[in-house]
Amino acid sequence: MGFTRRDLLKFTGGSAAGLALSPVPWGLLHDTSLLSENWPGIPHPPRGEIRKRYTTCTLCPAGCGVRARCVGDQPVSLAGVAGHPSGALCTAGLAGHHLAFCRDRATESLAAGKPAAMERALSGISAAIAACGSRESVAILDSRPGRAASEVYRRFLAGLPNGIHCTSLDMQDASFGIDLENTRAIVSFGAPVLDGWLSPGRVLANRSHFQLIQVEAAYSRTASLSDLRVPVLSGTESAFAEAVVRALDGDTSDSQAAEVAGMLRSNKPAIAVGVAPAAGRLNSALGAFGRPGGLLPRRGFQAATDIANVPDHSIRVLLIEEGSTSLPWDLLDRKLAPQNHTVVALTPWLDGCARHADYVIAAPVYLESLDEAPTPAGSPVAAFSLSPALLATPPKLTPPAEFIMRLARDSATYPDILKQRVAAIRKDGRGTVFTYADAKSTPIRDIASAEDLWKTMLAGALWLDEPLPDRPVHAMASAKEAEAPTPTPEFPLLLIAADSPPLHASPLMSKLYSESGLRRPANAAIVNPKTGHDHGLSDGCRALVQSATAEFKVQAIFDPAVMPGVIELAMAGPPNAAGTIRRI
Amino acid sequence: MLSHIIFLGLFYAVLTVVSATLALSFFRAARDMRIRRVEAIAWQATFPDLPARERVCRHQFTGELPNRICDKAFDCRQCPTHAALIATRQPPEAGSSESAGLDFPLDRFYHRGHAWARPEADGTVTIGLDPLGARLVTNPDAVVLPATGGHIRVNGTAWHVHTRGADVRILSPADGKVVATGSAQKGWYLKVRPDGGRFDSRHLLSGAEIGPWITREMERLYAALAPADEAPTMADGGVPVEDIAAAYPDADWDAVCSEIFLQA
Amino acid sequence: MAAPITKPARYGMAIDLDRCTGCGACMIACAVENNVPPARPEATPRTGITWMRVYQISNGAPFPDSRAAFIPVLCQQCGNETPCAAVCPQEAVEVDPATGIVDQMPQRCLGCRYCMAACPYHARYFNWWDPQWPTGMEKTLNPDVAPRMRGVVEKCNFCHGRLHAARARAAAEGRSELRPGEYVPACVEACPAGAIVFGDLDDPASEVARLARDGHSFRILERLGTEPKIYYRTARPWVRQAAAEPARRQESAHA
Amino acid sequence: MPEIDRQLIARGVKRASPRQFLLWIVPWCALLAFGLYGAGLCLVKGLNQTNMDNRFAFGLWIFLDLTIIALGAGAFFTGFLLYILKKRELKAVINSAVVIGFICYSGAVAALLVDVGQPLRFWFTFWHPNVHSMLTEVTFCIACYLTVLLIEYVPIVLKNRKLRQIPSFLVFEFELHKLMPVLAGVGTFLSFFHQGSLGGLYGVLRGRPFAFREGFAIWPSTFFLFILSAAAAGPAFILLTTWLVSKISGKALVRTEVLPLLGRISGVLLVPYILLKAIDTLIWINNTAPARGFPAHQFYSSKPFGAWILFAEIAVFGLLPALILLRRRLRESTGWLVSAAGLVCLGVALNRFVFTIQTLALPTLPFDPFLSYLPSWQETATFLAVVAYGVLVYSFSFRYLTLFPQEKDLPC
Repeated sequence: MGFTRRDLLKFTGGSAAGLALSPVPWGLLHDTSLLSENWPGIPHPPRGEIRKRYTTCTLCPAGCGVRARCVGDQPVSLAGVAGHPSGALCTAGLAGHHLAFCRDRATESLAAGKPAAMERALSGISAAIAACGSRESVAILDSRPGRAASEVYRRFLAGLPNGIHCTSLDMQDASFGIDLENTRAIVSFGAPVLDGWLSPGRVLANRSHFQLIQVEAAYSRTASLSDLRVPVLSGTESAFAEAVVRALDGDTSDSQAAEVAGMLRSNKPAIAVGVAPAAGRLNSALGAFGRPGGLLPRRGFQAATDIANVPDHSIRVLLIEEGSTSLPWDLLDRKLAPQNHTVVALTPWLDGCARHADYVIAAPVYLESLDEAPTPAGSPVAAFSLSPALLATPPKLTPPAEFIMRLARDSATYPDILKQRVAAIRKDGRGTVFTYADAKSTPIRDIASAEDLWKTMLAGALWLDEPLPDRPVHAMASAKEAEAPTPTPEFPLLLIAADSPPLHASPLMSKLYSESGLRRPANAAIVNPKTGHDHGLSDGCRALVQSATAEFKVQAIFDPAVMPGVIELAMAGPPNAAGTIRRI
Repeated sequence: MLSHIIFLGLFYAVLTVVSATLALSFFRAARDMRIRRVEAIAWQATFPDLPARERVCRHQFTGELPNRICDKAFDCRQCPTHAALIATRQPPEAGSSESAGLDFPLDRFYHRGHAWARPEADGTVTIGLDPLGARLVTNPDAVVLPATGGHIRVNGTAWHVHTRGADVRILSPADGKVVATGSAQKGWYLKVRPDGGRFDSRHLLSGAEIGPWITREMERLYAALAPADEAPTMADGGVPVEDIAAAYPDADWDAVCSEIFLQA
Repeated sequence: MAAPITKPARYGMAIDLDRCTGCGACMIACAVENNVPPARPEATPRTGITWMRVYQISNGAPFPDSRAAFIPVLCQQCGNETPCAAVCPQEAVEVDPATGIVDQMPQRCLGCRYCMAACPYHARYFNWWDPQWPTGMEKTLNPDVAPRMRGVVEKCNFCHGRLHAARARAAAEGRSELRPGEYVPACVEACPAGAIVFGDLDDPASEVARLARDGHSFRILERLGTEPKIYYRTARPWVRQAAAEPARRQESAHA
Repeated sequence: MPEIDRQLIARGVKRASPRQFLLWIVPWCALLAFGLYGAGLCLVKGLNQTNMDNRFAFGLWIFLDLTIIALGAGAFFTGFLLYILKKRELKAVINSAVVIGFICYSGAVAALLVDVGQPLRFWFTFWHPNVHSMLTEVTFCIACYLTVLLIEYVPIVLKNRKLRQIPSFLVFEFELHKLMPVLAGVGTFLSFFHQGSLGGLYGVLRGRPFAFREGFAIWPSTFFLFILSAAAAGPAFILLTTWLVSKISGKALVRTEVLPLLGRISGVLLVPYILLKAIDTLIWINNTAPARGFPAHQFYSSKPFGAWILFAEIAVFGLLPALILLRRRLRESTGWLVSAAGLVCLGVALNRFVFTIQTLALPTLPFDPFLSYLPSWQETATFLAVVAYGVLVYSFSFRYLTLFPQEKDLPC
């Protein structure tokens, strides 16, 4: 009696039925659901003790106070500090703790693109400085004059026969405090008043008090929210400012100027901000200097040479600090000595100017090292706070100031410098200290010692100077105005900048730039539909933008709000030039 | 809550009905297998699938009825129509019916599947293949007869013949117990002792019916033998040759046998 | 963990459109709080995950009179026959009677996306990709919120993690109800303009209830009758006109 | 091999030579393989392979599912007429109808499994059902009905010439067939509900005024409209396929009166459908939509979804075929009959398209644009896989099983 096919069938059928009735199927179902919940690649957030820690944001001049929610030592979210004068955080600040994980980071120092020991870099750069000729100069491009670090740079450069401490910032805003709380009208010459200007929190908190007149060609977010939009091409702001001044004296020939003047008369006091010459001219006409609701003098202002005023082809050794590395390279290249110049980038990032640097000195990013936040832009009084590190500083990274001190053979460390700064504040004994944790203000005299002040500051605190007694101040002699580009038959349009994605920001910025369409997508050229049709474009088509010096491949986007005859380019540093666009 | 009860209630009701249906048919099938109704059911299931031309009522041959399809699966024993018509008939007289050159003795009854049954004096019934059937399966590869003592029933399989790749099952004309087995040479294949002692022949053809029936069978045979397009031709001017298969080498023999022996 | 919070609430928001500058801080704060991954390079404005999403609208006037307004849209926490909850085939959407919060349970979700079709506010988002963070960035994830797997739907739940934390705190202090402001979602906390006010709509004393009653307030698509709990306010007639009710459109289709 | 093939083919019917059959099968197999590759990509890499998005949560696949399920309704409705209302003439097509029904439903379920984001969780719906969701109703009914169709398919398979020689198979088939009316009844009940629920699926979307409809009890009007339209389209589709198969195989498969009968059934059901559809549309335009703040003209203001769609749905694909199918003389002529049936099927497809795609394309947020969507090649491939699967299953069934019992009695 062999094993027939029938037996086989019986056997399989039986076992199938048996299995179906056993717990096995349920087990399998359960496991599949578990698997679907812990798909490979779903990260498991770290657990640990939840702590609050405080620091100060150094991503922009606003110097906002930061409350960090940490798991163990790892910050998992950042928020503003209640009661801090600069209020809440901006988008970049909210995700500042992601910066450490961005691409393009410099993890160690490079010489000519190759990893190089710090010593080698030091000796190489010292040699370059030593070899500097009499007509040539050594320059440090300071991204933010007025810091203890800036003081370090000054001292170092002062020790050299031909050092220049320069910056690319327009010092107008940095030189005065702005009495935002009492002003009733702001004439902004292209300043992004509602889009990251000064301390966003502070500006927005006062938004309901002032009329906003935006003098700007681009349809920026500020312009789109302004009370009066005056489209004026860059380079002609001063002319318009003059017109407004005349209109204030009763000349009504220019209707736009007249309208502005009208608003200014009915909303006093008023100030002008933005492009320096124009704003300066208007401010003096408005008598905005040194009066409530205007521009206030404050201590601790420290000027630096505008890089634009440095003679061309004169810099032999250029040290570029983080933040300035995003400047258009051709602007800096012009200043460099024709032969054997040396460019040093003191930066955490390998892009921007670092690509042209002979030496890259890898620096830590925000939250990776102890840093400082000097007087916030527009703050009516001088101020100072520390930005304690919330993350361990990775090896092989050197803060720019630290590096310059090494270069200067200074035995002290950067923290020592900061400590001296704090000690100096305590010594002057002016002003109050606002502590983040409890949002209390204490007169500085009540703080026993410089050591205590240092500790308080490390725990998160802001020192605020006393206001200066009112006294007349004057507009500083400021930078020349940019050349107004002139359209030609070949290049009939004007290329101007639209807001563009930040070079280095949290990957979550994709929410703004690619996932929600809230911001102009990168490499977009926004034009008025009329302009578009005149140049044979259609909404959303690919196009080529050309200027005398450059070409960009872009996506054309129509927006009836954009000024006819201009192209708004959403990309890092487009030329302010005449150009044209055509479909490809 | 209530909606849950209603919804799930309906759902499970449906499931129950469906599974019950399945279970029931399984159960019934098992039972049928057990009580040996397989043969009957096989024929029951096969009959409706036969082409209409094979299912015509016997009374259509004799012209007693206009075209009528049998609805009793060729078991005239339960057919009221048949009972009514048969009443008027006289019993078959001896002799034979010469039709289409084939000799059909009238001392026996013929099944639509070309088996014949002849009641014997000793009360047994002899079963064999009629001349047409015989000519289709001359010199078969194999003949599989039921063992003596085996049981066969009307319209069930009587025996199997394998010839030229065709597996032919011959339908039984009688219910009964096999008492002896014969062979082609003997001219008969089975002797059976009918159930209940007496042999019921109401479902079988006899006498005057045979002539028209055979004529019709011949038509079907030639239709099956000859490809559809060309007209059916007779090998020897009317009388079928002894071995039809040999005469039509390119005929699909499986199809021919199925046609004549009523296989689905 | 269920803290013994006895007092039920009906949480809602009042968003001041005249204060919103479209900076997007709410979107970033939301993503940080709820472990929403950054977009894949292939992602588009229609495949990205933005529980809190700020739309830009225009008054339609041409240059130079055109002006913009920004409308933050999140799950509107519909309180009446919540469309998404009604259609989910497997109870992955749950309306908590104690808070009025419409909650999505990703680990229960099949990914049929019927709820997305049902939502009039397009406030539900599908995980088209496996969630992915740049190497090392998983360290910055919020431990109170589990990241979602590919193929499920997710949406704003008023920062449920924060509610639990607040309740736990209250329970630890033996309180049976939360103090006003003890529990606010991340977007509310983050808005630099203070445009978003959050609280219990059933508490007449709360600011959100007061704002919801004021004449400048409206709700989007109110006439659908789904009783959303997000109120919007504006003094600008054109903004209200463009945001409250569907108006005649003449835009062309674009993929 | 050809020997086995010959023994499998039912007696008394002519089938294409094995070689011809192979030539017919191969391209479809190729298509199936390609489609399975596309579907595989979607399963392995996730639904980012499709062009669906957060706004177009449903796409080609859901449209496909709704359409083929509507066309597959022929199985239940023919079964209902044959076994419950004893319309014997339909015996001629019931087997084919069952096979088509099985193909449509199994195809739809397969597509759905690719469509959901977490196929591993398909059983969740049965585990924690939300009985208030139309989708739950659909899931349950379709699952059950697919089982029923499978059971109805079994006897047809067991009747295969070779299998029937196994006595137990034959007996089981015989017993099962006797209980067919029960299954037909259950099938009718199930189909009735899920065809309706598929309509309800959209009718209940209170957030989508384009789709939302008032109704009776828990069922919106679309519930009943979908049942009617499916019942009308089912017979039409069977008519169409039968005609197509006999054209391709070059054989008469059913007696001449059968197709017109199917046509008449379709026509008779189409008339009330169109009537109700028109009334429903009027109510919707004048009350339902405006009451929810959406003037109906808006729904048709964005290209390409103009008011022409309404006209096409009701007049061209509804009234017209209905009139043709109700005129005996036109019914008798194959040309009219088949084109009318074609119109009916197209009409049902268009209706499902409008409810699936237009509903999602139209914005609800006042400040949101109209959107469009084109399926990706992976989606299209998956779609084609289902088609190829259907053709293959049907081809094999037609070759080896008896789908049209009358065929053997008809002249080749």
